[in-house]
This record gives sequence, structure tokens and C-alpha cells, in this order.
Amino acid sequence: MSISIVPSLKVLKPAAIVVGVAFLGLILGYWANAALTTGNAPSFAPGYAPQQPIDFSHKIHAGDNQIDCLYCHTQASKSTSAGVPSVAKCAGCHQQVATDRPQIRRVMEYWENQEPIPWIKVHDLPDFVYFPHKRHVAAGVACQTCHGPVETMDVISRQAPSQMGLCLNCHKEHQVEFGTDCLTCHQ
Amino acid sequence: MSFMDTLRTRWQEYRKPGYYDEFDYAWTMTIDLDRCTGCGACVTACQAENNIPLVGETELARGREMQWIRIERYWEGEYPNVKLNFIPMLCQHCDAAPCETVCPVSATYHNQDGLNAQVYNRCIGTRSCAVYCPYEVRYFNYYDHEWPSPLDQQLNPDVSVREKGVMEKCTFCIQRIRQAKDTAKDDGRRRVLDGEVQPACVQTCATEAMVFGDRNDPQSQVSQSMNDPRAYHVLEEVNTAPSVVYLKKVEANVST
Amino acid sequence: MSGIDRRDFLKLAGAGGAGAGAGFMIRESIKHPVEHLVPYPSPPEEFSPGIATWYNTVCTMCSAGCGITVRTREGRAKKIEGNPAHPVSEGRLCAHGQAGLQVLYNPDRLTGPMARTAGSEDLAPITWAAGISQLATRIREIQSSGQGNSVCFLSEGVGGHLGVLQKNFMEQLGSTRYHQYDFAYPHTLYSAIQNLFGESQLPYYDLANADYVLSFGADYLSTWISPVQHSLGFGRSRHGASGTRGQFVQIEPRMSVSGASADQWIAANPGTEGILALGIANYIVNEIGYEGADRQEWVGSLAPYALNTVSENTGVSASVISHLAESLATAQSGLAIGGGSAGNNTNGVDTLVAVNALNYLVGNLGNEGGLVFNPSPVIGEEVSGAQATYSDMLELAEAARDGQIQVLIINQTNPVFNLPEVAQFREAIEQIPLVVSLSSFIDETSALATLILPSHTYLESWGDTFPKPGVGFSVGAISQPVVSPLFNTRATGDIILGLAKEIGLSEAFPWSDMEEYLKQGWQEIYARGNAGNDSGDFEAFWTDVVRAGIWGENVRGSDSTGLAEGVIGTIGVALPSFSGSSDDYPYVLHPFVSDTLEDGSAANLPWMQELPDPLTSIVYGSWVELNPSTANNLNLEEGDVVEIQSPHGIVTAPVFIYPAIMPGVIGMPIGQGHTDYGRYASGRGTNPIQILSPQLEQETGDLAWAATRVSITATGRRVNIVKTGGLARELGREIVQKVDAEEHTTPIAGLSSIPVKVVQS
Amino acid sequence: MSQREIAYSEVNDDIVRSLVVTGRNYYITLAVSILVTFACFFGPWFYQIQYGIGAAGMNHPTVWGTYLASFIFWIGLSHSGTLLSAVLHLTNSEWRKAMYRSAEAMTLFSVMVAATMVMVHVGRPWFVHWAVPYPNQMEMWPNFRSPLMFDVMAITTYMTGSIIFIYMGTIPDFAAVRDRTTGWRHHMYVLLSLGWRGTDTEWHRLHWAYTFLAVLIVPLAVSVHSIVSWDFALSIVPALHQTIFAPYFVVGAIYSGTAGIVTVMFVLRKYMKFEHLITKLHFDNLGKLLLVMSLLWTYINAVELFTGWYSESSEEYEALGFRLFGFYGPLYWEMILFCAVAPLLLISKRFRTSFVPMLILSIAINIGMYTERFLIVATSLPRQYLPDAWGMYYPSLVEILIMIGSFGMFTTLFLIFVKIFPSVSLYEVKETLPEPQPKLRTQSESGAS
Repeated sequence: MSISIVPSLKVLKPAAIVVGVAFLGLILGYWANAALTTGNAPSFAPGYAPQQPIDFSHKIHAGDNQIDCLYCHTQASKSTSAGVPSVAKCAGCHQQVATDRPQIRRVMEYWENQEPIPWIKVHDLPDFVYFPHKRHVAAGVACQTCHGPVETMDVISRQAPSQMGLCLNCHKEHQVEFGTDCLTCHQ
Repeated sequence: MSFMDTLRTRWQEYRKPGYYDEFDYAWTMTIDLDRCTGCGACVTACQAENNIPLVGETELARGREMQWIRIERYWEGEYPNVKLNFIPMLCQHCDAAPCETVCPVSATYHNQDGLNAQVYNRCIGTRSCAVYCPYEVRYFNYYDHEWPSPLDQQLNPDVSVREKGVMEKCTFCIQRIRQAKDTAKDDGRRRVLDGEVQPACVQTCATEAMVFGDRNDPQSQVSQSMNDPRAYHVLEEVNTAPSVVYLKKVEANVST
Repeated sequence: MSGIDRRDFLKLAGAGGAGAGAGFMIRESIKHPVEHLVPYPSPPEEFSPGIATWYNTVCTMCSAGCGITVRTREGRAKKIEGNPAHPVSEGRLCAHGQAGLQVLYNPDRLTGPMARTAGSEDLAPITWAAGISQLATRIREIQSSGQGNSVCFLSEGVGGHLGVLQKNFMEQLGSTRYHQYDFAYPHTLYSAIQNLFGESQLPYYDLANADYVLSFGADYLSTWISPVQHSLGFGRSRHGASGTRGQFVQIEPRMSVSGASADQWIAANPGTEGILALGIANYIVNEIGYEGADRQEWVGSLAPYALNTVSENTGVSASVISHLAESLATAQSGLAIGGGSAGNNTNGVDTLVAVNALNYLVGNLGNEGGLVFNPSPVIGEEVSGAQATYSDMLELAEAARDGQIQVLIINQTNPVFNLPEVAQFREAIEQIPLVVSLSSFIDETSALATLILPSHTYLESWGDTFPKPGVGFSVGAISQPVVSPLFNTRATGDIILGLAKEIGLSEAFPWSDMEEYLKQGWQEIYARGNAGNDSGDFEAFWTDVVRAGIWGENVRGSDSTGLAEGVIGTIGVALPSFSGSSDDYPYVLHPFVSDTLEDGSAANLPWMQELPDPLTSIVYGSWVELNPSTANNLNLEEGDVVEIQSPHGIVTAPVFIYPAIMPGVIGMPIGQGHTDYGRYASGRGTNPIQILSPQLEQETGDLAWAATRVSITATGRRVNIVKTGGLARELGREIVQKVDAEEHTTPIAGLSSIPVKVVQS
Repeated sequence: MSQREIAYSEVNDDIVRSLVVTGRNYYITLAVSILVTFACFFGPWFYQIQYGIGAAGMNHPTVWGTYLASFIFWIGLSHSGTLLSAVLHLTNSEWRKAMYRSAEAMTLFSVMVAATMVMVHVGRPWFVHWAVPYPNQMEMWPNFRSPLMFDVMAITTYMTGSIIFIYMGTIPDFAAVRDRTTGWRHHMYVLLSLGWRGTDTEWHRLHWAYTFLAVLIVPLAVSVHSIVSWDFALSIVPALHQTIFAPYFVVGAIYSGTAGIVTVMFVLRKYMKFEHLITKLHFDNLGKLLLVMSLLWTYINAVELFTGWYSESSEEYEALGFRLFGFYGPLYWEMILFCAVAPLLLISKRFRTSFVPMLILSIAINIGMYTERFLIVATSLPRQYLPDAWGMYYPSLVEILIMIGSFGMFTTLFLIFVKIFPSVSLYEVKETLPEPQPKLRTQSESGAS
């Protein structure tokens, strides 16, 4: 009678291999979904960069032309939501500027039809999180702190993992008064 | 600070007498039972403000009402010398709240403003807080509620819509308190002015039976109201130190 | 591994595939739905997403006309609150006012005009142009044949310019058939005030400064006339500025919300409230001493109302009557009000005359804490007589049956539901060839319509309201649309103006829409020059009024403290008469307007259905209230379904044992029992109006809806009454604590558990 | 030993036979129990996850229902297994040896079922891991003041302890079975026996560790049920916040657990044909224990009622009155009959040593004990401080199915257990037997092949 467990392990090896392959497949499938499908990502993962209805480049506007963030996202200093510029705002400049580019023509099409541009939200917080842009702008937090170096991006992508730890760490670091009280963000 | 240190400090500080008084506000509500007519305006105002779902007749028949503030009624005596007493019952925001100690995930806790907070997205639905609450003012989402279109367009964007399996309760209209604090900050004020913030129920009460404010400010209307000799706590004997103060009903002498 | 055979390979491939699939699906399942950021093409002025905008307007959920302010976010109305500047409500609101949002967002709202094509049962959507032209063509035909009077307009109670517009429109058609119909309209009170004081307006009862209030049947805190205004007064009287605590006494056969809040609730036999009032008057005049010049007249009139007789008739003991009289007379400012069931017996007007005469006797007319007269309305006096009594409605039904009515336009009122079965109003409407409904919902009446032109809700349309009663001076408010229309509906005013144009009355109605018409009307108010137009031109005045949500004029009503000529001699209240013999129908039915559903008009609002009845905590249903002793005699328990039979019909409802109702009286709430009116209202409970006997109030010809006798038969069935409350007894637990009135002035030990700390800010 | 002498070798024979030889009846029973588990437990549970806890009958005042009652029941049932085994081991009770393995298994599986009941009970089971302290991105910790948190700790500790205890005690048996089986079973037991050789050192260490664990388990078991009782007793619900609750629950747990053991022993004896291993002696001793626990339990119940009555407060009166004479009053008296009156029969030795009556009694006791747990929840919560908030609780179909399903799950786990673990301890039973004679040894060897 053998007491060593080695032969028994050998017998169990095929089963273990099957389990191992299945596990590898799991990782592969997860990765494949992340790499191949577009449109929507897990709510917190960084790197999410969906195809927008207009190939808008923040690099050209905010980077090269040095347009202030608040020029378009005017709400950010006044309201909880930063807001996106109205189509009228786009048209305001682009009736004169760069009118020949195909992307601009598409913008002007929206304007002529008086239709909203269905931008896809990149930085999306869950509905139970109440993030006031106004307070953060007033406190002098740079937009780039959460949104990353937007002025260098041709295609906007999510930079920071917008999870609770991010908020908490920043609040702790800056010793925000009662900044870790749950009711600060959840109501 | 390491985790253990934090824990130790918290442990030592926690709930020593006067712990909550060190902070800016201690939100308090007084309810004058001599004025309450039981009309129910506060109930509907609360439902409108706080996205409280419609339950429906079948679920109500199973006892699954959802009202963050409810009117309780108690009869006294028999016909013809019969009286009816109303008492609005809402979360008492107890300073020594039994619900806070029992929640295994700290979804309900006391914040520095004297509010008994309920964090919906943290709640796992053990419902133990509702068992521990002697005032029975915690309501559980037994299923996902529906707002038939276009009723959903009425939903207040400042208040989370709660999903199934989550406990909910009166927040003293935290969204309004936050709004008021926000305005105060914008105006460069350190404090919210007295009367600047009113929960929906207080705002609508037609007999002005309810007063809301900060009891840390001795000049506030609510502090004055609390000093009324008629002030008392419901279920004082359970020693929860509620932030809702009731003013006793006055019994007039009438001949019968 | 030495080699992989086919079996192994398949195994591995299967495992790998399954794993990959699972991994893929795991990530798929934690994906977040794509959310869009949708900008405005061109944003409205001063619009900010995330910032609420407040609009002042007027609540039209009942006729009180409270000013409201509506919170909107991203163009959607989110919350209604009282407008603090409005003197009727002073920033407060009742539950109905709060629930106004569910009129706007009701899932059962009609989304566009519809017509019933000939021979078809179903309503099919049509365009507005087609709908208006169909109606206009028909009216034109009738008008050209000179039968203008066969067009009838039946509206809910509307005041202000919309009422005037409706009335003028009908006049232009040559029709006198313009009626308004509200179930709970206080015809008898108007009549009584007219008889007693010669005033055509309801007076303003200054509850806030009164310190002794006797209410005869008027549920002033919940459903009667202007509940929010009364509640404000009630609260202030209780512990308000006056320093003394006002006392309230309620006299009614079934305890209402006001009765529950009163210091004393007295059950007098149904319909004898007036006799009781005269008994009190008698005691004041003879025992306490009334010193007026007309003392002898009073003594003569009140002679039949000696204490003992009154006590016998009313069932209230003599000592209580004398105590009431003494308290009323000796109070700083005693006040007597009457209405509700007291005004809806066969002796309604006499009763209310008797009640209001008490105010004269205690000398509070025009005084603080008394009865204050209102000035005549700023606008719409011509409409004030348009409210139809029950007799008027019977005549209308008769005319319809005779084929005298060709076109009936119904605006938001529901007579089929609110009239007793015996009036046969449904059958009458069915005789009318073209019934047009402007209702936003399919209720019992609009279900009979062949053409439905749904109007906006009050939150989507322009209008104005002049509250009745006022607050001792003239006030008015413009209601503005707070949201853009949700559906393909139109404002009532715009429908009428459009119709007028189509008929060819554009000369008489040159305005393009209601807003323009309103502005024209307010030009006149601007021209009165009494208040509010310091700001310069009319446009500025208009903007100011719209923004503030209120306009007021510091003009008091009549200062007369006298009575109408020779009225004292006519004062006297007969015993009420009830239908049916007391042997066959041993109980008096006491229907009452529901505290949550009003007269049934709020039954389609889910918040109102889910708001527990203040007194019983019942939701979503009808019930029959029995005194515990009555229930005991009949061997009934809560939940037993009984048949309530009157000489004119039967309804069934479950029993609820109610401790505060007279043993010979059974109470039933009005409001449920809809057969149509949307998913929240239809098929719930029963409507006690159905079985009312057509007893008329002698003087006004209105329905004496508190004068029906009924019998009760158990059906043997039981149901579970859906209510939110458990046991409504305290069991000595001191939940609602009390102090004696004397004691409460002396300090009692304060709170120990809340430390109060001074904070320097 | 009073029964027929059994031979040393028969022990191994019997047990290995029970592991290897599987009859049709076993498969039928297993299939039925698996079916019940899925149809009554997982099916309704899945529906409940989809729909929400509303699928159960809980409502506003009564937010806890049969799920929690089942949880306490299973935790209670888990009690006597490991506890009893440990206590008896420490007191050198010889008669323990034939029954402790299955008792411990019962512990293990009922704790598992209890843990599942927690999952069924909570509103959002997919977040239940938040009650476990682990470093996380949200930087949130559980609430260490919560009795529910204590529960999580206590139950996981108890479960871990029980697993180690039962596993360690089985290692020599795994080795024994390993040596007498072939095929995949052999390989499985090779792994399970962790290379046990049976040397003196090994035996010494095993005994030492086993005793150590036994010492550890006893206070642990007492604390677990005390902590479970605190879920209730730390509240301020009338009729629940009683200081007697911790001992009440511990006694109740041992009581129902012992009754559970009797049931399981009967079944094993009958269907695994262990008649000569599990004897009248065991039933006699367990009966005595049951009698003691029953008396204790009755005493505590009387104390509970007395405390309520003595408080002279409306809250306690109403809650206890509702329990005794309310809608569920008949259940209360049923509980008293089953748990306080009927066990008095155990005074008679004849009763204790008759198998079928003991089975019936043990089942009755557990029905009574389940009722007790149900009543604690269903009659206290609807009668709290504010009478206007009083309500009523009726279990829904889903709840009843899940309750039945939990028994199915327990049975399934146990059925699988008896085919993997030697359900009677081989080596310890052998220790109780007389020294084997040489001639018997050959017989045993021939039987082994």
C-alpha cells in the first residue's frame, strides 16, 4: 500500500489540466471582451474611450488653441453638472472657423437641423453619487486632477478610475472638512 | 495614521458626552402636537420630494407601506367623550441610535451634523436596523418599484432612487441641507442661516406645527421651540436621545 | 504530457471555450450602459442644467386658489410648494396641492384629441384641426338655424378670466346654458350670507386671531372652502401671536379632521346644528345679556329655542349648550362658522343663517378674530352665479332628454359621478347627439363623449385666479405655464378661442391665445391703479405680477356690521326631513367629502390614493363607519361587507368601527367608486352619492346630501380593509403626551437628553 | 458493553462497506433530496433575487421572518455536534465514539445551511461580502460594533474550527479506508489522509491536537450561539431584549442539536446497518441529556415569561400576550407540548432505550424548536412600541419552500458525506472493543481482499 501522495496526484492531473485550461479561457474571454468590444466599459475602469458622434479633439481646442475649459463647460463653476456646450456654442465659432473640415460640416449639420449631438458620456458616475463640479472648481481643483491631461487628448478617454477610493484619498489628502462623511457624496 | 491607530482614536472618541456638539450643526425638528391636524400634507410633500415609490394596494395590504413620515393616530376614551390624537412619526435622528450600532456594514451612521444617515448604496439589506428602531420609521424596498411613464419625470434628481433590497428612511431632506450649505459657501458664510433650510414636510405644514433648524444655535427658532416647557421625546424610556422633539398637546378644560 | 488524443483535445477545447465564454459574459455583465450627454441645440435663456428654477403660479386642485411655486429642473416640474408671498396660503400647501404634479404626469392622461366615429365604440385619435372643425361645424349649423340655446357648456368651477371667456363665448352663441358644477360648492352658505348680511361674497373667517371657534359641521381644516388658509389660522390661534391659546369646538354627527383637532367634539343630531346655534343664541340673548338695540327682535325670534327644547331636539345636554354660549360670548373674539353636512340638510340655509347670526350677537363682524367681509370680486362677478345647483342640473337633464340640447361641452367636471343615480344624468347625456369633453382624463362623464379635446393641466397653461373667499381684501394671481406641454393638448382658453375663430366669431374674440386674452384683461386691473402698478408701464406690471405670483389690492370689503333688513324676524330653523321611514331605514347616512380624494376628483392621483385617510388610515378603498355600539347591535366587525340600502339604491362596502360617530348615523366617504378615471381610480370602492335620495335644500334647491336614510344588511362576506395603521390605542404608553391648559403656562422640567451648546459663528 | 460483542474487524468491514457499496435506495434518496434542494431552495431563491425580498411575506413592522428563524434553527442544530463531541472527548465518555463523527458532520452541514440562510435573508446578497473585513478600494470597513458583524466572525470561526476538528479526527480513518479501497477512491483517500502512517508520533500528535481543539471548541460553541442571541437581545424590541437570551439560545441550541443527533443516529443505524455500533446505550445517554436540556429550556422559558410579567410594562405584556394567545398562540402551545411536556417521557428508561419512540420524540422536539425560533421573530416584531405601527406576518409560499428546501440541502450534503467520510469513527470505536483474538485477525485479512 502506497502512502506517498505523488501517484494520486498524477492520476488527478488530467482533471487539473482541464480546470486550468478553463481558468485560462476565463481570463482570455474577459480580456477579449475588454479589447474587442467597444461602446461601454465597466463603470469605473480607466482607459475607456468610446467613438463619439463627432471626432472632437480636446487637443486642438484646449491644447493648441488654449481655450479655457470653462469657456465651453460654463456650468462647471455654477452648477453640480459641468454640462456640455450647446450646439449653438459650437456653431458660434465654427460658422467662421475651419468651416471646410468634414467633421465641422457634420457639426453644422446638427446645428442646421437644430438637433442635439448625442455625445457619449466618458466620465460617468453611478446615479447614487452626487458630485458637485461647482464646489471643486471653487476650491481650485484643476479639471485635469480627475479628467487627466485633456488638453493632450485627441480622443477623450477616462483617466482615473472613478471609484470611491479616488474621492476619499483626495479628500483626505486635502483635509476637506467632513470630506469623508458619506453624506458628502451620497444622498 | 495606521488603520489600528485610527480605529483606536475613533473608539476612544466615539460618543463621549457632547461628541456631536463640537460640530457646526445639530439639526433638530420640533413638532407641536397641539397644532398637528393630521391632514397628511407632510406625507405627500415628503413623497414628492424624496422619490418615495408608489406601493399599490396589494402591497399595502401586505403591510409594505412606504412613508418616511407617517401620521399615527391614537383614540382616547369612548363615544361620546372620545378624542383622537395625531402624532407625525418620522426618523428621530437619535444621537444614540440603536439602528447605527447594528448595521454590519455601517450603511447607517451618525454624521457630524447630528443626522442619522442612511447610505443606500452601502446597504446590504439585513433589515436589522428596522428591527432595532423603536420608532419603526425605517422602510425596506421589498422589490423594485415602478413609476409608470410619465410619472418618472417627476422624480427629484437630487435624491437617489432606491433599488430593491435597500433600507430607506427620512433624511431630514439632506439634499436641501446640502443645497443650503452650498449657498452659504457661495455667499462666503460659515453657517447656514436659521430658516434657510426646511425639509419638505416642515415647509408645507399648514398649521406651522413643525419647526426645523440647528439646536447648536441658541437663537434659532428650533432652539426657542425646544425650550418650550411642553417639549418631550417620544419613548424617552428607550434613551435614544432623538433629534425630533415633540411639544405636548394641550388639553383644554371643557364641560361635557 | 506525452500526447493529446482526440478525447483529451475535445475535453480541453470544451473547457477552454466554456471558460472563455464565461469570462466574456462576466465582463459583459459588469458593463455600464452607455449614457449620453445631450446638449441643447440652442439653450433657453438662463437655463442651467443642475440648477433648479422656481415658477410662481396658482393651484387649481380645489377652489381655494392658493399661490404655489413650482420647482423645475431641466424643464420638468419636480415639486410644488406654497408661494410665501400669497396671502391665502403663505407658503403652505395641503396634500392635494402637493399631488398636483401627478395630474401633470399622470400615466392615464389623454395625449391628444380623440373622436368616436359613428357606429364604433372606440375612440380614435384625430388632429386638433379636425376636432375643432367638427365641433365648430356643428355649432355653426345649430347657430344658423337659430337654436343657439341648444349648445350647453358645463364646466368645473372656474373664476377669473377663463370663466368670463367661457361665459362670453356662450353668450355670443346665443346660449344661456353656461353652467359650472362642483359637488361641494357651498350654495347654502352663499345663500345664508346673502340672506343674513346682504353680501354676495363669502366672508373671511379670521381664525388666527379668534380665541373661541364654534364650528357647526364645517370641516374647515380639511375639505371646506379654503383648508390651507384655515389651517394657518388654526395653527396661529393655537399658539400664535395672540398669546392666548384659541379653543376650537366642533359640532357634527361624525368626527371629521377638524373635529379631531378641536378641543371639544360634540355630536348633535344630524340636521339640528341650526337649532343648536339658535339655542346658544337664545342663551346669549336671554341669560348672558345681549345689549343691542334689536334685543327685543331677537328675544322674539329666539323664543321657541329655549334650552330644554333645543337640548331635546339636538341631543346635546343643556349644560353643554349653556357652556358653549358662555364661552362664545365671553371670549375675546368668539367666532361661529358653519357648513359641510350642517349646510346640506333640508334646512341648510336656515341652519347657516342661524350659525352666522351668532357672529353678529357676539359682535365680531368686521373685527379681528371675527367674520370679515370681502370686497366684491375684481373680475368675474358675472360668472359667480353660474354654479349649478342640483335643481339646475335636473333641469339640464330634463332638457337633454327632451332633445333641447344638441351639443354639450364638458370641461373637467364629472356630474355623472357626482350626481345621484336617481338624477339619471348619464341617461340624459346619452340623449345628446354631440358630447364634447375637454377633460384631461377619461372620467365617467367624458367616457360618454363622442369628441374629446383634452386640455392642458394647470401647470401647462395660462390663467388667473381670484381666491374665493379672499383674505379680507382683493387678491389675484396669474398662473403661468411652468413646463412646456407634455402631450398634444391645448389650454382650455385656447380651445375656446380657436373654436370661436372657426365658428366665425373672431370679431368678438380677436385674441390669438389665452395669454393675449389674459393680458388684455389685466390691462383693466392695471388701470384700477390701486396697487402694484408703481413699476411703470403695463408690461413691467405684468412681469411683476407673474414673477411674484400674486397681486393684491388694499381695498376692504363692506364695513357694515349690520344685518340685512328684517332678517331677524325670519330666523328660525325647522327640523330636517329625511327620506324614507325610520322603520325601514333606521340609520341616517352621513356621506362626507373624503379627506384624501375630495369629491372623487383626486381619485386618479396615486399619492392621494396612498395617503392614509387621516382618521382611519385606510388607503385605496371605501368603508362604512359605524359606532361601536351600532356594530355591536348588528353583530358586525371590521371588514364585514354590508349592503347599505336607501330608498334609491344599494351600495356595498366593508364596515369600519369608528369610535366617533353617532350611533344612529353611518358615515361613508365620497371619492371612490369610479368606473372610469384611470388605473388608480377605476374599480375601487363604492360611491355613496349613487344612493342619495333627491332631498332638496328648501331654499336653494341644492341637493341635501346629508338627508338620506338607509338600512344595513350584512352580506356575510368579509374583506381585509387595507390600512396602514395598526392598533389606534395608546395602551398607556404615553406616546402623545398632554398637559392641561392651565398647567402649560408654568414651566415643566425641560429636556434632559439634548444638550444645548452655544456656538459662535 | 451490553450489546453483542462485535469483532474488531467488523468495524472496518461495516464502515468500508458503507462507503463503497451503494444501493439503489441511496441513489433514489439522493436524487430526491437534490431535486428538493433545487426545486424548493435554489428555484425560489433565484426568483426572490429577481423579484426582491418582497417574494417573502415580510413587511413593515415584521422585517425579519422565517429566513432568520431557519438561520437560528440551523445554527442551533449545529450546536451539539461539535460541542457534544468535544465535551464528551474531554470527559472521556466512551459511548461518544460511535456517534461523534456523524454529529460533527451534522454541525458542519447545518452551519453551512445556516450561512446560506443568511444569504437568502439579506436584501442584496450580491453585496454580502461587505460584512467581511477585507481591504478594499472603497476604503470601507464593516461595523465592528454590530452583533451581526460578531455573527459573521463567530460563525466563520466556528465553521473553520468544526471543519478542522472533524477533518483531523477522520485522518486515521481516511488512512484505514485508503488501505482498503481501490481506484479513484483510493487516490481520493490518499490525498485526504495526508500521508498518515499511523506511527506513534503521529498518534501522539493527533491526540494532543485533538484535545487542544476540543478545549477550544467548547467556549467557541457557547459563544457562537450567545452571539446569535445578541442579534435579538441587543435590540430594544419588547420581548426580545432579555438578558436571559444568551443562555436561552445556547440551551435551546444544544437541546435541538441533541435531538437532531438522535434523529441522525436512528437513520444511520437503520439504513447504514450500524445496529451493533450504535446501540441502546447511545440512545439512553442521549435521552438523559435531552431530558436535562428540556428541563433547563423549560426553566428559561418560564423565566422569560416571568421577566415580562414582572416588568409590568405594556410593551412586554402585549408582546408576550400576543405570543401566548395571539394568532400564533396555538403554535406556542404546540412548542410547549413538544419541548417541555413530551420530553418528560424520557424519565423512563424503557422509553429512552426504544428506538422508534426516541425518533418520534426527537423529531417532535425539533419541530418545537423550529417553532420557538419562528415565534421569537414572528410574534415580537409585530408588537413593538408604537401600537399604530403594529402589523402581522404570514410566511409566503417562497419562504415555506425555501424552508423545506433547506432541509433538502442538509440531507443532500449529509448523503454525500456518508459516502466520503467514514460516518463512524473507526479507530475510536475499536478502542472501545475488547482485545481481538489472533484467529480473528486472519479472518479480517481475508475479508479485506
